[in-house]
Amino acid sequence: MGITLYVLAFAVLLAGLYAVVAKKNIIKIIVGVLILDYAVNMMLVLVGYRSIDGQAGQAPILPGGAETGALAKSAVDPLPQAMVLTSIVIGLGLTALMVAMAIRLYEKYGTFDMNEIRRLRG
Amino acid sequence: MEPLVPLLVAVPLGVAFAVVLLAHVRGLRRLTGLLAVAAVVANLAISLVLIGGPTINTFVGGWGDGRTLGIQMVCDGLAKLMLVTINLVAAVSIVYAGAYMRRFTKVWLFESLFLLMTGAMNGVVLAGDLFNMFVFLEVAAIASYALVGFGCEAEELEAAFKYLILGTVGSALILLGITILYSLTGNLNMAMVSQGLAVVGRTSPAVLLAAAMLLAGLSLKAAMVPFHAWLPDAHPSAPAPISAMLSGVLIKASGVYALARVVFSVLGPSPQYATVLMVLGAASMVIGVFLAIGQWDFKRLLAYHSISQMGYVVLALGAAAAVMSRSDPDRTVAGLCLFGGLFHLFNHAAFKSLLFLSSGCIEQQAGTRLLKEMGGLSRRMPITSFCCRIGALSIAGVPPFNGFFSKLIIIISLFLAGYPVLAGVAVLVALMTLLSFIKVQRYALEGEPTKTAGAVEAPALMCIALVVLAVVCVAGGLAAIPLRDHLFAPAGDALMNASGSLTAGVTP
Amino acid sequence: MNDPGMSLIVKNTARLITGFIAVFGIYIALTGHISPGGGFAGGVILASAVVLVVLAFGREFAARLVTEPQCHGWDAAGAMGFLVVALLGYLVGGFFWNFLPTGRLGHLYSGGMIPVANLAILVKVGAGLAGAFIALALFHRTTQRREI
Amino acid sequence: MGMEYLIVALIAFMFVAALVAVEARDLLSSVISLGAAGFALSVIDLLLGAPDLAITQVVVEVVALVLLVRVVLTRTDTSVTAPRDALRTAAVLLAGGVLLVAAFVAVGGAGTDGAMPPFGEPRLSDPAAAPVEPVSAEYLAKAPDETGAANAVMAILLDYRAYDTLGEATVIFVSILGLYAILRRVGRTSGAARAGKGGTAP
Repeated sequence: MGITLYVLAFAVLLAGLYAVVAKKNIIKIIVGVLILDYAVNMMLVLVGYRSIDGQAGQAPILPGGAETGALAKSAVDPLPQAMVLTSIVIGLGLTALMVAMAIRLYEKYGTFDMNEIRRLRG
Repeated sequence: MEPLVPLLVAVPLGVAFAVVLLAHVRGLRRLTGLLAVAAVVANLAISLVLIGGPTINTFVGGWGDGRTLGIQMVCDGLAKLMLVTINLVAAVSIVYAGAYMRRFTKVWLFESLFLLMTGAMNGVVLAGDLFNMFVFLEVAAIASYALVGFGCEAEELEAAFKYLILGTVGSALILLGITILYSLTGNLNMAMVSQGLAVVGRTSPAVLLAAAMLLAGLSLKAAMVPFHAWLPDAHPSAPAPISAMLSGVLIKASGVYALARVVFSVLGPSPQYATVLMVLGAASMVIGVFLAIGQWDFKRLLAYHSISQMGYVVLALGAAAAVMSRSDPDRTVAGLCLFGGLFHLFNHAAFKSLLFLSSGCIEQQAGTRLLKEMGGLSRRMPITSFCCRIGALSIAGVPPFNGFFSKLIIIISLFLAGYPVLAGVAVLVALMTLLSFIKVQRYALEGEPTKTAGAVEAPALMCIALVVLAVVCVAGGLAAIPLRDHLFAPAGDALMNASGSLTAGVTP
Repeated sequence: MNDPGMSLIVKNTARLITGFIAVFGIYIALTGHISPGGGFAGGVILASAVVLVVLAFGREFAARLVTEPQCHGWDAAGAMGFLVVALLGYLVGGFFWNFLPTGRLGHLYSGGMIPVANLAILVKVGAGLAGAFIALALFHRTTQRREI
Repeated sequence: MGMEYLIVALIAFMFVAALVAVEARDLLSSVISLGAAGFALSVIDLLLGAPDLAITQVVVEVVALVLLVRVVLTRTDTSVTAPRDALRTAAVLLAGGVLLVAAFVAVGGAGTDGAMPPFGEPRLSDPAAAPVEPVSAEYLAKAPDETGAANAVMAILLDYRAYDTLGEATVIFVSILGLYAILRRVGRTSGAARAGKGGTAP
């Protein structure tokens, strides 16, 4: 079962990679980058998940009244979650920057199509 | 000296925030430039002071003492070398920008982004933690995406967008690699991950997958062939001081340095990774120079040479890794490979930023970037031409300039490491580089002035920046031995005894 | 260019809920250390309140509430605040030293510098994203020409 | 066990939504499918014990969608007409196949040495058997006492690894500053508007 999860996550990653490399439309490329981001974030969350004797792991937040060491026995791994939070923020920042560039490019060229936007030689 | 280390990151970041605040206060707006220069110069001073000191390991927030809960900052020999390189080029570029950037609007945005990029590169170099390194890689990369498009002309935006997309794919791959390594070892600290990998098996399938992701992602950042497509567009499109920063230090700090750290300190030098590095390096070296030779756009030509010269560095690092991964490693040869590679890395930072800055002078004063439209500049712009010539001689590997020595050492060490064919290729590439720069001399500096008859010498600030770098180029060649003893040998040792220098201060 | 915003229904709804959204964002940020959420999520929610105002009432109306330079200022101030928290720790013991008392677990006043840092991030992210959205909204094509 | 099937279904849904987003003929459907994938991800986060992420993912998703939809809606050229480059597609598919096989091998021998630990059993589950002591075990055990925060994720984010969060705050600052820089209507002052651009690539 675990294999299916990880491999599916890689498949999502590939869908994003495919869009970035093969698509010519700026919006599609941005969509591809975001899918890539989702896939990596999902991998991190999957890697951090923990089930305890078949029971689902709890969120790493200490419930009121519990003793302070209780999390160690029941909670999922908090470190990947902290990493994903950072990664989501990076993704949002990049989205804003990509959208700004897309608007500017559209203004300059009147199209989202990278085939027509080809001033520079590769 | 330990308290100085966090300042290398905190000062540029803090001043970058302050620049944005000051830019909105009437009357203080003029201070932003001075503040930016002060911050970078302070950084340069700190990194020079650190050279003399011991290796420093600190845990941010004090979460160290026997545990690795916090983020480790490592200031070992390699980090010190990179800090000096980064902050030297940054200081020169920001001074140069004081005159050059007058043509642009809202310069405070440039200053703030520049500081953030510099601070983030310092952060990358000081990181002893994989995820922390990734975060600072991202800060530096995003700042550079915006700076490439700073002119807001169509071509610049296009180059910036391409650069952004490829850079982001690289980052995603890097993060995925870090994810797999975390899953395998349950740690993010480089030293701890390395220890964990030793137990898991350094070449087990999952580690190989993670390594493939990391190497691909970091090669994208370092613009190694076949991942180089963005560089020849992005570097020439940026304003000249940024071109100098990108080619001079960014591809090194976030590409080559990170590659070296990951391969030597985290994954451990094994034959597979050494081969990958050597193939990438040799391919970049050869293909980069072939692509460069046909260029007539000065900045584009320089950008292709960056790929080629970085190829030398990565090839030397790969050879060192190969020697280290043998059953009975010859540490002298490995050390020589590392010395050659790191020396060339430093030299390339000096002469490539010098060349990019002088191309900016020419572009501004003569109004063209095409070599065929230049000509006779040595009479019109004597200082710029003189410095440009020193840079060209250095990159072409003419004695007694610094580029000659580092290339010579790389070639000798390749011979000693048992790769005579690669050494021969390196000699050929050096000759091609020389040819390519003879072309630059012939068309840009010599001959009769054509379209550039009205050109005059660049403003004083820009000339000062050029002269400083030219002095570094000459001094780098003349003082190779003392530099090796104080700068490069400790850096090479840091890579060879990677786990040693990273874990000092940690008792797991 | 005049931007009248959306219909009356949208405007009235927005008038009703914008305040709640903003307060919810601040709440999420302030209780980040004892429940899910945190400064970043709170900041994005706060910014989305501004987004709602811009979309519903048009950018001219929004410009009277908050301008782009103000956003720059608060953005930088928030980032600076976070760095100052780190540097205060630097003066006491080390970079990012958590120098405030940890307080009583599970109460609002706990976690030392964590709520303070959350607050700084709330300001930073809220103002930053709001400013970014306003800048994007104000950027409309004045010159549509094809240069090819 | 039931939850794992649910998560498989959700990731499969994400995959389909991603494919639709990539292949859709018009950009609005593409962006909306992307939104669907993002919301599926936040449900996955919630199921996997990450409510912090679920909240953040949802709010970020909303803002990102608003941005993208605005871009797509206010521009006239919203359909995709460019033909696909067959060679690149083939290369991506090939690389993708290799990657999937590699992923399968890397996680496939679950439980054996040198493979990723199986799903649901990170190194943290059995610190004694881990190659080196996993940091998270200590975070979970000590975070409430050492930092005073009941939420271990926030304790890591803003105390143990607050330096990362400085980087994170800087990322968002940088990208918004970059956005302002990109959106400047005039990049160069009028006198020097194209002074430096006399020679573009031939």
